[in-house]
Amino acid sequence: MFTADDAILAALLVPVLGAIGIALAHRWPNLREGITLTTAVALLACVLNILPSVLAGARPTATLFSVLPGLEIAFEVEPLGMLFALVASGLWIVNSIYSIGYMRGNNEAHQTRFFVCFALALSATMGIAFSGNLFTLFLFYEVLTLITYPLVTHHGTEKARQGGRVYLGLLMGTSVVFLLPALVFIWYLTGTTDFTAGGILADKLSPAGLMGLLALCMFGIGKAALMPFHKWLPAAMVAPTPVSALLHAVAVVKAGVFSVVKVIVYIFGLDTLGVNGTTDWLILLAGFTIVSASVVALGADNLKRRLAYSTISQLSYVVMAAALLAPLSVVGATLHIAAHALGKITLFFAAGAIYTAAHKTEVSQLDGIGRRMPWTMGAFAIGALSMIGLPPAAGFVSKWYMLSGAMASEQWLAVGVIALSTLLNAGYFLPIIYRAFFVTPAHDEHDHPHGEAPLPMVIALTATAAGTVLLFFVPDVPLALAKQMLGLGG
Amino acid sequence: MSLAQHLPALQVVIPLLAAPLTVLLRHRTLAFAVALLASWTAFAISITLWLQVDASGTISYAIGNWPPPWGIEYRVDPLSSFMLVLVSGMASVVLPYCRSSIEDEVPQQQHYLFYTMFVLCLTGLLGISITGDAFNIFVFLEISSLATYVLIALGRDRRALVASYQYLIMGTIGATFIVIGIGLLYLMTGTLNIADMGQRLAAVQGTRPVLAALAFLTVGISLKLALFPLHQWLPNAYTYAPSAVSAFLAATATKVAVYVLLRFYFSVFGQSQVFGQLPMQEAMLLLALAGMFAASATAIFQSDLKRLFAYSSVGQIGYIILGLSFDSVSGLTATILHLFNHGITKGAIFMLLGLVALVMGGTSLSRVQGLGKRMPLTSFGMVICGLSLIGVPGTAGFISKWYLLLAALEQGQWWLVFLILLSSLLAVAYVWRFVEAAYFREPRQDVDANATVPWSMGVPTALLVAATVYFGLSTGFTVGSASQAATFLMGAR
Amino acid sequence: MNTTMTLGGHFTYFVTIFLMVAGLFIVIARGNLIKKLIGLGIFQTSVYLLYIAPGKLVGGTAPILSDAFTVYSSPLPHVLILTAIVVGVATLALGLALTVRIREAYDSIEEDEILNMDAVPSRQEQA
Amino acid sequence: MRHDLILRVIAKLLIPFILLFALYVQFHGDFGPGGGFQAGVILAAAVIFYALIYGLADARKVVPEPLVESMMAIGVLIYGGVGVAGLLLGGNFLDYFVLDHDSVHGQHRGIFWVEVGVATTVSGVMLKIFYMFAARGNADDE
Repeated sequence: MFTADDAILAALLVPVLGAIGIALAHRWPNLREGITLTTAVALLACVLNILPSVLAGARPTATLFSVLPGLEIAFEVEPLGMLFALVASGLWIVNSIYSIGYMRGNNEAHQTRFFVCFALALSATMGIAFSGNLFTLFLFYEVLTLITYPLVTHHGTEKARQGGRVYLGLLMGTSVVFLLPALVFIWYLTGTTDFTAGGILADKLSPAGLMGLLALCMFGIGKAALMPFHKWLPAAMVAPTPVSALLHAVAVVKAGVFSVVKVIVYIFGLDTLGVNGTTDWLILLAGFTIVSASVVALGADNLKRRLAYSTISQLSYVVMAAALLAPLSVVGATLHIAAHALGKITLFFAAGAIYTAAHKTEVSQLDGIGRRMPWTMGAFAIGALSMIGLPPAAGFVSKWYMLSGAMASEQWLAVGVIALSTLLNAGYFLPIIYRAFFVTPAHDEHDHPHGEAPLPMVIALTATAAGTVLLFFVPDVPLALAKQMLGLGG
Repeated sequence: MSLAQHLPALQVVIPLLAAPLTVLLRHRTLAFAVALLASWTAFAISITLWLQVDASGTISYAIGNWPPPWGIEYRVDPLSSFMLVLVSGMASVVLPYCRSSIEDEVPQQQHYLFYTMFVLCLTGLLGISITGDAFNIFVFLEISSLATYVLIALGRDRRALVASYQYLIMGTIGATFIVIGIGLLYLMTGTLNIADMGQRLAAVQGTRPVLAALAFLTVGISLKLALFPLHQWLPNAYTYAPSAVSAFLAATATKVAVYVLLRFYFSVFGQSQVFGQLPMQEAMLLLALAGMFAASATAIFQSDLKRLFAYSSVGQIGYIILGLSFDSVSGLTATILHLFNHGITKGAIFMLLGLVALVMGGTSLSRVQGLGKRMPLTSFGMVICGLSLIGVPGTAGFISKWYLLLAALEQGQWWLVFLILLSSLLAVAYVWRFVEAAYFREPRQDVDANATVPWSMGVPTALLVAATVYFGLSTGFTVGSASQAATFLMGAR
Repeated sequence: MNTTMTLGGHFTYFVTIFLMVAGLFIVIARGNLIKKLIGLGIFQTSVYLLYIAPGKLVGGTAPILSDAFTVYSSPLPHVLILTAIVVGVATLALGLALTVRIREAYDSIEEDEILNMDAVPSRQEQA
Repeated sequence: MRHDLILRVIAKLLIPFILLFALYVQFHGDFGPGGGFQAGVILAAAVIFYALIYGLADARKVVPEPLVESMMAIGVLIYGGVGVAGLLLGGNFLDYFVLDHDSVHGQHRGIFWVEVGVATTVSGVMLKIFYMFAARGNADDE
């Protein structure tokens, strides 16, 4: 009998087995890629297997073993983790298809290592998504950092190594220096680190202590790219595009904001935090991150850099929405994890497709490219709409909830930030679309005729763009999960 | 008459008698067999003793049937049984590794003497851990030290001789300081039995000779355990010694010295005297912190991996002493835990470096370029152990760091928490120097392409690397023993 | 008890301390490996004195039970120091053996020269 | 090596007495000052004396190096053997009392063999040290 409990462990194991298979099949690229895809589908199947019981209100659990009393490696699937797992495993399939096209199209070296690490990263992501306590989350969080390190430094050049150093240094540094003491302190206070509905810290700390602990957690989760610990994200741009997609959409930053929401909701508890305005500084900081990252993005000519700063600002939406502590805005935050994942992966896929087909990396080079790559740029446009938060894209839904939450809790500052950043988002995305479709390209000596990117890439980016639109029209499942998380009723 | 009740004596006597046997046999294979048998028997005995102590408490054994405090007493309590397991366990793992490892590192006609010295060193370390007699500690300390000097001098490089000489000078000064300390205590109490000494000391608490003894013992033992800034002998000794010796020493020698410190502090002086009469807490704290930062920072700039990890050892000893300076049960637990966890981690690292030296022809950073390709398993093992040094969850190092943080939190010293973690970032830096060399550079052309790792070296190494992970996930044995020992020590007086 | 008495009573301690400091000074201040070992020997000797001297009681005799004597010297320090002497001899022998090997390898027994000799080739190695 | 007749003759005369004195010190150690340690050193001194007068090569013929090394080992084994014997006869390790029918005799027997072990090892070690240092540097001459 394959229960939901078994499916948790299966979801962790399947990518690992897949990685072993990929490593063994390194001589036969077709077989290797076949294994990657099979594994991705199998993983999604495992995750889907858990979905019905979670929707029905059950909480599948699995405990591996206990490291110390009250400190065990345990898993418990709750709605938020379910959503994250769904997004990650679903996007992995698309990403795999895309990666195959990209890696082959660009004749990248070390493809086996790439796919092995990718699969292992997914296993770590599943661990984060399903973690039943902060310790397990921390464990897999570190594993994810380490596993993605070879991916970031894939090219092995001096620049890649420097990017890798910043990546590893910041992520590892923040998690060890801030998150670990927070973890130890929480355990010291409560004797547990279990994620519990309503939080575990009620009446344990003074408001100042609570604020300090929250700060430790928020800065400790460096993957959420809260300023001033956001530098790793642009630095990691040296990686191949599928890796950027993994970082920005599938796993890493999502793991960051996921952890933020999870810690705020299940460790601190909305009610505990809500009493004294402990999160005001966080709203301010997140708002500042949103606006300033958008401004940087506005000035960036390199497409991937612009997207990276866009990610930083979008992540802070989630952090801010969670910090608002209003149930509606937390629902928005949850939705935004999914919406941003779909939208941003589309954008990165498009950027990679442009690079593969036309070898262009700067925004200023994109004049008229929409005519040569209509599918790619069409998808890009949809992704951009989602980022700005316009219908008919998923970003609209999540932004709607966030705004409602902010208004309901009368946080006018947050409302203002969201409005301002929407303008800024439009300011840095719309010109790209305009250039691509309406500006006639200047004749360039180096330009060479090209059409669309390789087929797998186009399929992938079209699929995610379609997903973005679909999520706008039928946000049922994520919405149901988000509401269930807060006990609002499906 | 069951043999079981003589296990405390046999623990030391079996390796002690194995030593002359290896000399008599004069044949390297036979000598190896005897040494192996002795260390495995010792390991079995130590586990039995641990179980006995765990079940029924402290065991006392009177040598020659002269009852303590007149005769020499062997005393197995929770702490010493834990140390016995660590020391004999490491010897059991390192010895099989030795056989192939010393093949081209030590001249063949000296192989049997290598085993003699190894077993003598083991005897000494086991003796220190088990004896309940203060002067006996000194004797066993010198047995193990003298054997260690010889083992280090067996290194291939001529600098091994200088390293050994320097260690001899420093080590002897340390040992002599220890005898002076013991002598002063003997003058004040008229006994050499540790338990008896502890009781009688209460009458003369705080007098000047006793405080002088405390100071002499602290300095002497600190020399032996390479507490910063008394660590100068260590990097050279570890760097130029044969790989197997580095592995065994790194895992046990300094750790046993820490044991001696704990023994004198808690069983003889008692914590009220150590931490109450002299500002030991502050001194230890400062030195530990200085070691954690200065030595780890020095490690980052080394160009030879053995030296790099030798400096890292000095830094890690800082953590061990830091736990001690908290003067609390959880701090002491952290100390004892880190003793063990760092022992197996560092042992594994030096064994891995031995494999690297064998295949790549050296351990300098420029030599290990492309190790990730040439020896994927070895470099993976290095990464795991490196992570344990950093204290990443899932490895043994994490558990001890966890307790250290917990102890710091108990004291409400937040700044210490951050300092501990900042210093782990230094560990990230030096471990990553290895990672970048191993994974991002192409292998050198002059590396022998046919050299392989013999299984007799590979298996023990793998075992130890696995132990590093195992003790990071299953902590029943380590945390259980450590907290029991810590409680025992704190409650001893 | 007047000052002279105290000084006299503590006579052995002064000798001990003098030997101790002198030995340690030689170990630290001399670069010659043999002289260092001599210093080490003196340093260790001071400890022998530290143990032996208090064991002797004025008017005491060897601890052989007899009706004629009531005051005995303690034999235990002698036994301990016998052990310590053996250890000292072993250390000295090993130290000298090392010195001989060092001289064979470096053709010098001056510490600074030896350290210089190693510093140079290692730099070339790196270059 | 110079053939110094007077030295050679005196050495030949003296060495037996030195050996005899070593044995006296050894066996009288039970009752008076003396014992294995001193005896071992005197024993070794006799051989060293011989080596000084007759040359290292001749001394090595009389007391070959492997024998010296074995003496070091055997001595420790004898000492340890006494301990183990006590253990096997039902006492603790190094328990002398059980070595004979009554405890005083047992003590005699125990200390006798222990002293024999000590003497063997000490003379072995002394000779070994002497041989090793003496052989250094002269390796070319021989």
